Amino acid sequence: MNAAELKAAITAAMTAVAGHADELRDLDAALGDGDLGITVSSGSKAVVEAIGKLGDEVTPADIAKACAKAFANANPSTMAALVAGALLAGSKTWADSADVDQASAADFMQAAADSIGKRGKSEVGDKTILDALVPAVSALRDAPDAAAGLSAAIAAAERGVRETRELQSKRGRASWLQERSVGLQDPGATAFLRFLQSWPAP
Amino acid sequence: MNAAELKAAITAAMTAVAGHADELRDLDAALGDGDLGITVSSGSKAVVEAIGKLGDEVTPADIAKACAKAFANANPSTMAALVAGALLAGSKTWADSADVDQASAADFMQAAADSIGKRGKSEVGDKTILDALVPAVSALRDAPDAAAGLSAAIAAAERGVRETRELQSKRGRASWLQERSVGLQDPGATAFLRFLQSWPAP
Amino acid sequence: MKKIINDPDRFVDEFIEGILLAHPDKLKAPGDDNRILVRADAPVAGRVGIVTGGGSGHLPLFKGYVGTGLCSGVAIGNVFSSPSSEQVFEATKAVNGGAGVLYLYGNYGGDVLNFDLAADMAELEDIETKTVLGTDDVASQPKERKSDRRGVAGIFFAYKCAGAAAERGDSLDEVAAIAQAAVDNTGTMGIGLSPTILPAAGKPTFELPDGEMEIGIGIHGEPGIHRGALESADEIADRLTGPIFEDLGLASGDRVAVLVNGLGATPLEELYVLYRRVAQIAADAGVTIEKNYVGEYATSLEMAGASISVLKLDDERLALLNAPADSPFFREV
Amino acid sequence: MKKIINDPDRFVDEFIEGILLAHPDKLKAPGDDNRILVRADAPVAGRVGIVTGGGSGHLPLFKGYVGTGLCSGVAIGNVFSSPSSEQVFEATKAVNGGAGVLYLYGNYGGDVLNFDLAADMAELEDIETKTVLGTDDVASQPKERKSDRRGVAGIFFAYKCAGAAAERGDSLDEVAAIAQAAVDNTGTMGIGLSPTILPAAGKPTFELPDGEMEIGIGIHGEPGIHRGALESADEIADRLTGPIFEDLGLASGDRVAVLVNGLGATPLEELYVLYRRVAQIAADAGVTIEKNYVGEYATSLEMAGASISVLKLDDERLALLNAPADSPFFREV
Ligand SMILES: Nc1ncnc2c1ncn2[C@@H]1O[C@H](COP(=O)(O)OP(=O)(O)O)[C@@H](O)[C@H]1O
Ligand SMILES: Nc1ncnc2c1ncn2[C@@H]1O[C@H](COP(=O)(O)OP(=O)(O)O)[C@@H](O)[C@H]1O
Ligand SMILES: [Mg+2]
Ligand SMILES: [Mg+2]
Ligand SMILES: [Mg+2]
Ligand SMILES: [Mg+2]
Repeated sequence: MNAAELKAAITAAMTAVAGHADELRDLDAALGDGDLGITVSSGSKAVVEAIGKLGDEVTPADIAKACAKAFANANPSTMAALVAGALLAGSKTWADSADVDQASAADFMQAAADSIGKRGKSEVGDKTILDALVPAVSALRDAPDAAAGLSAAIAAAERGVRETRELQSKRGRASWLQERSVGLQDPGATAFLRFLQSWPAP
Repeated sequence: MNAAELKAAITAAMTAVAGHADELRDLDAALGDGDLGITVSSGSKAVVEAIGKLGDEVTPADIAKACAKAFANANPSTMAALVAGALLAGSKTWADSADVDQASAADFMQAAADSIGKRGKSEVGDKTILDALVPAVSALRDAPDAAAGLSAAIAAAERGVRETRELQSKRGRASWLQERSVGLQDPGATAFLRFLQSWPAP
Repeated sequence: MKKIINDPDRFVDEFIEGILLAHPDKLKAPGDDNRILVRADAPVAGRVGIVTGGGSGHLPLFKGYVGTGLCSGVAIGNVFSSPSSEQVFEATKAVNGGAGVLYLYGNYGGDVLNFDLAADMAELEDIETKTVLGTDDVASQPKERKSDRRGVAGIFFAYKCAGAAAERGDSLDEVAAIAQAAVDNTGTMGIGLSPTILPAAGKPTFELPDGEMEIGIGIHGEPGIHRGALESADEIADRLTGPIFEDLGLASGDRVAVLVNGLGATPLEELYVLYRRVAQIAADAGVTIEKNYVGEYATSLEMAGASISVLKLDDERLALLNAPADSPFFREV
Repeated sequence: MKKIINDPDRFVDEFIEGILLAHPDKLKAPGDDNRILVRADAPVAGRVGIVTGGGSGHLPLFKGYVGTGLCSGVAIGNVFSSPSSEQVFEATKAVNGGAGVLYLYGNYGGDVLNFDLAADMAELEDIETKTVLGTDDVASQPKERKSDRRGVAGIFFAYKCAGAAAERGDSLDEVAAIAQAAVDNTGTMGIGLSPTILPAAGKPTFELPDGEMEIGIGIHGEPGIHRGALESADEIADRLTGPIFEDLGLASGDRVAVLVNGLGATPLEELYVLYRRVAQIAADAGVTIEKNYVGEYATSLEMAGASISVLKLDDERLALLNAPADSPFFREV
């Protein structure tokens, strides 16, 4: 996938993911403050706009950086800041390369997950986006090809999202609910799943 | 009617008039602030209590003064202050006499009306209690006996209350409604009518 | 009902207790009846006393404006109803420093009758009193009947000016004249977006469907001059400010003080959105806002809404506004 | 919706414009972006700067506490959401007087991440920063996890203490230590009686049926530790104060400052009914209230409710509370 294809894929995925804003708002309202809907819808709009403004000469890493900046400033919530940092960290793994493939996508996601864990002081099991993201990275890497990788990543993220229901939130707003967070599904993990599901099949 | 009979009559009338508190509140809510219900119910309770505490040796004038004080402090609204001043003015016309009859009752009410007009800077036609009270005084005075006097006073007050509907309020809270006060019945005049109707037939 | 109260019938006495517990250095009850509060150093010998009063439910009005450079004492009624004449008289005696006492309060029938009675009692004890009524609500009567208008948030300006004058030692006649001039040069209009619920009654004082506004509303929910669908903040500011500017005859070159007052539930943020527009209107009219006040100065329990008050200034009134004042609820340094 | 606003998306920018129009002598926007406000005399050479920030909708929090003896600057987010790291960084540069900058704000994920990023940017420009988080909400985490608690109205005490320390010339380390000690010795609990409506969303942030209360609610409507039928003011004060006193380990002989804060729609009268009971509780426990604050210090738009904050005092903290401070919204003289 070259830079032009990457732009098209991101544009398609971000446009589609905005359609889940209401679901994400409701999940976040139950566990937090309900602004995840706004983060995703205004963030998606900002990303699509930023990509539209990029010239033809950009690398995939440049695209990821532009997405990071747009997403960070649209609605500077926890998710926005974590995702922006994650995209910047991921973009570093791509350096100047002109193409993205299954392996480099997995590297990107791994760096993204590491960044979130570091900045958020969080790990798998804390009932956050990491519970969907981390298993998705391995699933993508271990798959025979890109198409199978996307399906496997979605399946892994789906499982991760489901499992967040049983967990008690350890990080962010939801952690203030203490025991009462058990039984509710993590909105950030769900957002990541919806994003993966919105990604055009390779 | 001697002092003991007067006490009994006031107690009966004030107890009965409290039953109209809701009607008076609603009328006052439309033209003013709706507190006339409280003035009448808490005032009635205070008057009945004050009368209960009076000894046997009191004159009718003493009774009227005690009522004035109780009514003034129960809920010190416009109506409470006007009525209290009116009762004090009325009580002066009775001096030390031990009995009340049709003529002295009319004198009392005349002095009461004068006091309200003076303190309230108001006159008949301003859409106030005076529109019921003033015609009632003449009706009482001109009647052949006390029983007929009460009926005539009630009829006159009823007419006066009805006529307030067509008037524009010139005094008090209701005057701020300006033209929009036309069509609504004056609560203070109505309160006086309900009081007369509650007075035990002689 | 969304109220943090105990027994509704004890509501007024309990919040007064709270005020006395919180501010013993600034306020005191001079006798047994907590419904009468005076500044801690009252009576101040040789100074005119200023007594205000009225119904409860309007904090910081009225008791909030008892302090140095403000009123000297207050008689406090039940929610939205007058104090008794005896209470006003008690307050009068407690603040009397020998230079006379000004009665300065809003023009409501019950209050007027009870303060007038108190003035009669004071006369019997050789305390000279004068009365100035707050009559700033432009919506309540046409200009020809200014003295019949009701008093609302704009009375704050009269308190501030008269209080400063009394503090510097003006005579009763002078203090009364300054108060009256402040009232004469003040206009207010309010907007209500929701009714209040009286603690004792437990039901709304009037009906106002969600999404509607009442322009010209009084601080007890008295009807105004226009009811209709809720408009934008700028349109509301225009509707409120226009009639005030006209009433005061403001013209280019005039100087004013502006008070944007919240009625209770309306957030401070929204008051600043209103102020933004008022500042634009004043600038367009060539009128200079020398001083502004944005916040809750006269409320109606939890009513949603706001009012705008304008005081036309001259040098003296501006100096009086800038003079020091100190109460638990208002301070100018 | 009962709001006095224009375009919901312009709400924040418009009320900031109003604030700037009303208080040009006290606040300024140092650059083109009005979302960054600093005190009019910033930067003050040789003094530690204090930058705060967070979502809008909490006035006077956060921008109300920018002034002398308080914070030096603020970065303002949309309603209930964080400012961006760039905005925090701009504020940092504008208040940097060469003695370092303290970041003092409430513990919310979005704010933490954005302030942390700003600190990285500041480091690149050789501006030293330190961070202290408001973590006073006792209901949000057990005592062992104090540093994970959310920050609510009690941050006022940290502003006041740290601001006074910065004003007198303390070093960054000293100011940070004072702020941290204030946070460590502050506990808050709130009660909500109604939700808020975000201007942009137009619908309530959470559901709370009329007649119910949420004890331990956060200032964005975060759920607390108990929901049930509305109780009396005294019962509510007991429920809020008990856990705070326990958390701070208050014992007979201790001295405290108390803040009874309104969340927006709750009348000042009701706050004094609460204060009355808090004063009784303190007296019964042998705890002396040296200073009290009753009013709106940290709101949630038009949410009905209140919170109680307690700061355990020592001589230094009391002196810092009493030190002069001056902002458009708060003054100590
Ligand atoms: N410290 C953290 N580390 C990783 N993920 C986190 C952390 N805190 C929150 N999250 C994720 O962010 C989601 C909430 O995002 P968002 O609504 O933007 O938060 P907020 O409204 O509190 O700023 C959570 O569902 C969780 O997945
Ligand atoms: N100046 C006045 N003179 C005579 N009667 C008056 C005057 N003002 C008001 N009233 C009477 O008082 C009634 C209202 O009484 P009340 O509810 O106690 O007034 P408020 O609530 O304004 O104090 C009116 O209906 C009218 O009959
Ligand atoms: Mg959220
Ligand atoms: Mg009435
Ligand atoms: Mg309020
Ligand atoms: Mg408020």
